Amino acid sequence: MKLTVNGETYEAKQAESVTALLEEMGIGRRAVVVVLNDEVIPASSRSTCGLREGDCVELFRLVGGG
Amino acid sequence: MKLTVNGETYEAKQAESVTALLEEMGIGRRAVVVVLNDEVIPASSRSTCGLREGDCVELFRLVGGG
Amino acid sequence: MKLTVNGETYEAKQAESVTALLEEMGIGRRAVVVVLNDEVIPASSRSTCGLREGDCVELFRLVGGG
Amino acid sequence: MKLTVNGETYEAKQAESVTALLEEMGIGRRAVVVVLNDEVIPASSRSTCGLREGDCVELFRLVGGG
Amino acid sequence: MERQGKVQDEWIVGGHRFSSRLLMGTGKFQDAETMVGAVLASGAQIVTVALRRVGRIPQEDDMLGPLQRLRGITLMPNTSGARNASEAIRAARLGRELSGSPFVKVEIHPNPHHLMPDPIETFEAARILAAEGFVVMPYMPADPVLAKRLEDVGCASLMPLGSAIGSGRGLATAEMLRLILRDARIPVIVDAGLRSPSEAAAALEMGCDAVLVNSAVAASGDPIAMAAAFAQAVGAGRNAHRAGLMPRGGGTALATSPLTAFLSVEGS
Amino acid sequence: MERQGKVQDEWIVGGHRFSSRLLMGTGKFQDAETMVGAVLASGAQIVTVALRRVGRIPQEDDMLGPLQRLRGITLMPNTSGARNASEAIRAARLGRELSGSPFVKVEIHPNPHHLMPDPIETFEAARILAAEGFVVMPYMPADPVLAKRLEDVGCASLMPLGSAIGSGRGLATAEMLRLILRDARIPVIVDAGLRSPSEAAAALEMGCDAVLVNSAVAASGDPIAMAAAFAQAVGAGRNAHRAGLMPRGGGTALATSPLTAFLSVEGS
Amino acid sequence: MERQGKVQDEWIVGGHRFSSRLLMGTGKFQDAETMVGAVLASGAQIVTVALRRVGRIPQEDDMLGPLQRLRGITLMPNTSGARNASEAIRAARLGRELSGSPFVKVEIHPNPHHLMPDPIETFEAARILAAEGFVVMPYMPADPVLAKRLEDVGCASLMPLGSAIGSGRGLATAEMLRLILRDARIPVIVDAGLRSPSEAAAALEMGCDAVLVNSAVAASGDPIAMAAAFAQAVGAGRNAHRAGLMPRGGGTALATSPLTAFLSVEGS
Amino acid sequence: MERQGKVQDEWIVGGHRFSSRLLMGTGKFQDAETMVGAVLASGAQIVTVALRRVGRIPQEDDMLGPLQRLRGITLMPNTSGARNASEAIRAARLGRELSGSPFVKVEIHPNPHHLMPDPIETFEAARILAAEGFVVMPYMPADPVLAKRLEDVGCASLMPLGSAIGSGRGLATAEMLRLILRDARIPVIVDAGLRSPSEAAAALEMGCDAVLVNSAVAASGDPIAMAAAFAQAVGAGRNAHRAGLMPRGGGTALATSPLTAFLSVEGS
Repeated sequence: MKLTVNGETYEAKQAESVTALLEEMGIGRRAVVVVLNDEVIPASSRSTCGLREGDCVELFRLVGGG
Repeated sequence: MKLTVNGETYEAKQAESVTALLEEMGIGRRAVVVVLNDEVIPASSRSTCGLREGDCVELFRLVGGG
Repeated sequence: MKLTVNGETYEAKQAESVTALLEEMGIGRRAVVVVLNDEVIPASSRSTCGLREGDCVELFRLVGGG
Repeated sequence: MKLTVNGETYEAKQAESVTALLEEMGIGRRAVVVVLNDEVIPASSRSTCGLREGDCVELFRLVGGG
Repeated sequence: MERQGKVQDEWIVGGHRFSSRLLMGTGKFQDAETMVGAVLASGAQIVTVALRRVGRIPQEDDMLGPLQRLRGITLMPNTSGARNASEAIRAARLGRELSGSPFVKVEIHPNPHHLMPDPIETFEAARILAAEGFVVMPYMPADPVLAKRLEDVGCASLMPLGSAIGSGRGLATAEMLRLILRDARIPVIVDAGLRSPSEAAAALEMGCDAVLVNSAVAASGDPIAMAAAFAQAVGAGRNAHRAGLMPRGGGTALATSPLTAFLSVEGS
Repeated sequence: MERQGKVQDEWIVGGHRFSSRLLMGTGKFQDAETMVGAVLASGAQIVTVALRRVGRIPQEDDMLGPLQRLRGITLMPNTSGARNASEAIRAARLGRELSGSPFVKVEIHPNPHHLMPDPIETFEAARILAAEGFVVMPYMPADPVLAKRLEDVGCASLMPLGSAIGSGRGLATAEMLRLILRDARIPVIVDAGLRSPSEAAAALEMGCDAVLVNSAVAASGDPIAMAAAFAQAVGAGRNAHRAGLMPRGGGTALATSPLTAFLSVEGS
Repeated sequence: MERQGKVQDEWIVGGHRFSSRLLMGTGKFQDAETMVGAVLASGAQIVTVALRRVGRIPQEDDMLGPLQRLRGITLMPNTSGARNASEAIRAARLGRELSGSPFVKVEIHPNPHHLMPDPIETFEAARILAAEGFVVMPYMPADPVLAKRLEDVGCASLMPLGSAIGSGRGLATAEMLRLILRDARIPVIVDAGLRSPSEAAAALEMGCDAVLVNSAVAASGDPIAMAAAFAQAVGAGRNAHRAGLMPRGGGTALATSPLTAFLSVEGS
Repeated sequence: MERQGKVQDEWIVGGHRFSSRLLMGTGKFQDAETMVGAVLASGAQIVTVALRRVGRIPQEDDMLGPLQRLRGITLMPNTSGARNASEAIRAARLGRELSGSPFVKVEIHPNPHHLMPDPIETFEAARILAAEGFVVMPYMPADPVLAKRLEDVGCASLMPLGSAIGSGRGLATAEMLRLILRDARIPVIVDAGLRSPSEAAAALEMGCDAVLVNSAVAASGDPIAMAAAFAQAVGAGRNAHRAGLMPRGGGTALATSPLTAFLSVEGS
C-alpha cells in the first residue's frame, strides 16, 4: 500500500492500522503523535484506525530544544 | 447658529461659510485644515462651503513636535 | 598629674601606672593599644609602666571598617 | 679605527671627526643626535670633535611614533 | 521589604506554582545523560522541548524518555521552526498532544540568521492559543508595548530576550526590561542571550521572576556544574532582590571606615 | 577543566588557606548584632576592621567584641585615614598589636571626596610592611603595572577596586582587571565598588579569587539576607569559572532547538 | 572603500534626495526664533512637526510660519497623540493636507509613561499609509523582524529608537540596530534617545543613514550651538563610516611607536 | 554658559596656546605622504614622534622631514621604549636635542604585552623632567590620585588613557576620567584607546581638553579622511560641551510633541 509518510512516499507492507504502520517502521515504543490526513489520531484509536492507499501520515516526537 | 467646534458648543454669529467662521474665530490667516462632519474641506472650497445648524467642525494646525 | 591623652590635656588623679590610667578613664576592659611617647607599651607591661608629668599617651582600639 | 657605534663594532676608515663619521655612514644630511661616550655632542661641535680608538658613539633620530 | 522565612518564595504562572526560578532548555547537549544531569543539577521545574518529525530510521537516542520519567518536571514544548502564527499554532497543538502539558513556548523567528522573534505573528499565535486554554509563554523582543498587549490577550508570562539567542551577550536589553517589569502583572522571564550565572543573577536582582537558559549550560565546559552554578546564581539574585540592593551611589564615594579614625578622637 | 569533587576549592594568601571567597568589611552597620549576623551569614573568613583613637567618654558599643569571639575569623585591620605611607605603616603596626593578626589592608586615600588610593604611597607602605612580615593586602587602583610591582615587593594579594568606594558602580574597571589577572601570581580580590551579588559573581567568573564587600551589605535593605545572597553569588561565580563559561558568540545567533524541526524529517 | 570627492554623499528616501543626515524635531523650544535658528544651524532638510486642534483663543505664537518660509525644508508631520492605527491614519491625512508634504512620521505610543511605540498598530498604520502613497517613516522599537516587515509593506525608511524618547540614554539598542542595518534595503534613521553629538556620530559610524534629534537640542544649554554641534558630529560619523574605522583590537595592545626604538638599532 | 563668538576657543599648555584640540601620533602610517596628509587633515598643532637609533644602512624613508617643514606644528617626542624613569629621562633629553621642542610625552610601559604605563616610574621621570624645564605631558593610567600628584610636581598636562594602547576600546575609563577632570587645574588629554571619532567627541563632551590619536587614524581604511573626521568630531564634542548637554533623563520619557495634540483643544 502506497502512503505518504512525513512528506515522502512509503510502501507499507501490512499497515492496515496505524499501530501496524508504527510497528513496521520500528517506532512502536517511542512517544509519537500521529497526524492522518491533517487530523490528529488519539493514541487510543491507533489500533482501530485503518489506513488507505494514498493516505498522508505525519509522525512527530519531542526532542531536545531550548 | 449652534455648531460644535473642536468638541465644544459654539454659537456662531454669522458663519454662513467656513471662511466666515474662520474669520469670526480670528484664525483666518493661519494655516488650518477644516474638517466638517468628518470630511476634510479643501482650502479652495471654504468660501463656498456653507454651514448648517448642528454641524461639527474641527480645525487643526501644525505646531512644534519631534 | 598633667598628661596629654590623644592630643588633649588630661589631668590624671592617681595614674601612677598605665593600668591605673586606663581604669580611671573607664576603658579598662576594652581592647586598646597604648602608645606612650610614641612607643607601644605591650599589654604585659602596663601595670609596671609608670607615667610622668607631661607624658604623651595615645590609645587606639578597633572599630568597624571596610 | 675601531669604534663602537650603536652597540656594534665599527671599523671607521677616516673618521677623524664626528662629521666625517656621519658622512662615511651616509647619514650626513639626516637630523641625528650624536652621543659620544655618553655625552651629547652639539651639532655645532661635530666638525671639531675628534674620535679616538675605542670611542663609543650612539646616533639617534626621530621616527614616526604615537 | 518582605523577610525571607519559612514561607516558600514561590511564583505562579498560569495557575501553576513553582519554587525554582530557573527554566532549562534541553537542546545542544552532547548526550541524554548530560542533559538529564544538568536538568537535575539546575533544579528546574519547567523544561523546554522541541517538536520534530520522526525519520524513517530513527537515529538519535531518546533524549526525552529519561526526562519524562523525572518527577516534578513540567514539560514546555516550544514552537521553534515555525515561521508564522499558523505554523506555531499547529506545532503547539501537536506539542500538547505529545507532552500532555498545557504549557507552550511560542517562538516564531522567521530569520535563521538572527532568530529574533516576529512581534506580529507571535502576538497572533499567542492570542489564539491563550483562547484555546494553553498556558502561553511567548518568547518576544524586549518591547514594553508588545508585552502589555500579550498580557492583555491572556498570556501566562512574558519571555523577553536578554540578547540574541545563543549570542551570550547578556542583558543588553536591560533598559527595556525595566519598562516591561514596571507594568507587568504576569511573570517576566528573561529568555535567550544569557551566558553566565552573573547575568542570570542580575536579571533576578532587577525584578525578573525567572530566567530560561540553554546554550549557556549546554555549551559550557561542564554542563552539570554550570547548571548548578546557574541555580545558585538565580537564588542569589532573587534573595538580593528581596533583601533590597543598596541605593546606587550618585557618583560620590562614601567611606566604609570612619575616615578620621586614625587621627581624630572618638566621641569628640 | 578541573572537575569539582571532594577536593576543597581553597585558595591561599600569605600562606594561609581559606575556603570562603567573600571577605567582609564591618563598617556602616546599624548595630553590632546586625554586623555579626551579616558576617556569619556571609561565611567570611577574613573580616576587615578599622583603627580609631579612644575617646574620653567611649560612646559606641563594642562592635568588635562579639566578632572576635567568633571562631575561624581572621581579622584584617585596615589603614584607613592614613594619607601617606608613614601614617599607614604606623596604623598597620598598631592594628597588628590590637588584632594579633598579621593581615593588613593597606589603604591610603588622600582625597576624602573620591577615596581613590594613592599608588605611590601605597607602593611604599606595602614594600616596607611586606619586609616587616605583614601579610600585605593593598587596596589599589586597577593598574596592571602597579599590580606587578606590588607583587614583586612581596604583597600577599592584590585588591584592585571595581569602582570608587561606596559608589556601587560595579566592575567599571573590568578591562584592567583582566590585564591584572593575566599576569598575577598572587590572589586578586576585587575591593570596593560592588553593589550587587551579580557583580560579585561576575568578578569570580572572570577569574578573580575573591571579593571584599561592605557597603553593599551594610547599606542594603536587609544586611543579613544580603550577606547570604553575596555568599551564594560568589559560590555561583566561582563554580561557573571552574566549569568554564560558554564561548562568547561572535554576534551570531545559534539556535538551541533543531531549527528545521517542524518541517524536516529527522534522519534525512 | 569609496573615497569622498566631488560627488555628493547623498541619500534617498521615498525617491527624494537629501544631503543632510540630521533630521530635526521642532518641539520643546523656548520660542520660534530659537527653533528656527536651531533648524538653520543644524542644516536639517527634513523637519518634524505635530498636529494640534486649534483653540478658540489661539495663544501660542505661530512657530511654524517662519519655518515654512525657509527654503529647502521638507516638513514631516508626525502622528503623535495617536493611540492606534486608525487615529494615526487620520492624523497622517490631516498632516498631509496642512503641510502639503507626502512625508509622515508614524508614531503610535499608547503609554504616556514611556512613550514606546506599539509594534502592531504601527505596522498596521504604516501598511495602509504606504499603500495610500505616503512616504512612511515609522518610529519603531529596535526590532529586526518588525523592521523587515515594515520594509516589506512599503515604508520609505525605518526609524528605530536609540533609547526611550527624551531619556537621553543614547544607543542602548546598538545590538539590535546592527541586526536591522545588516538586512535593511531602505534608510535607517535613529530616532529618539540621543543626548549628545557623540552618540549621533556613533550611529552614523555603525552605518545608520541619519539621525533625528529634538530634545537633545531644544533642552540643551544653547540650542543653536548644539544644533551646529550635532551637524558637525553627524558629518564626522558619516565620514568615519565611509573611511572605515580601524579593526577592533582583540584585547591586545599594539604599540604605535616602534617599541624597541630606544635601544635597538634601526635596520638591524 | 559661555557663548561661542569671535573669541577663539583656545587652550593653553605649558604656556603655549593652541586652537586645535586634536593631537596626532605619527606611528604606523604606510608612508610619509599619508602621514603628512593625515596630520594636515587633522589640523593638529601638536604631533608626537619617537626616538630611534640610526642603523648602519638607513632603510626607511625620512618620515619626519616633510613634517618638520610644515608650519605651526609643535613636535612632541615621546619616550616610548623606556622601561624606567632613567631611560625615559635620557630619551627626553635626546628628543629635545633633535626636535628643538620643550614638549615631551613621558611614556614608560615595561610590559610589551599590554603597554600600560608604570605609575611610579612615570611619576619619577615627570618630576625630574618638569624640574629641568620640559613641558611634561605624561601618558598615565586613569588614576585620579596620580593625576593630582603629577600636577603637583609641575606637569603641563595629564594624558590618561581611555583604554589600552591600540586596543580601540574607547573610553573604558570614563568614571575615572570624570574624577580626574573634577580636580585638574591643567589640561586633560585622553591618550590611547580611542577607535572612532564618536569616542573622541564623547571625551570632549565630558570636559576633556583634547585627545591624542594615532592607531585610529593610521590603521583606518582611509587615514586622511579619518583624520578629518576626527577633527570634525573633536570640534563637535567641544562645541557640545560649551553649549551644555541636555540634563540626563531620570529614566522617564519626555514627549517632544504635545502629547494631547491630536485630541485636545489648544488653549483650553
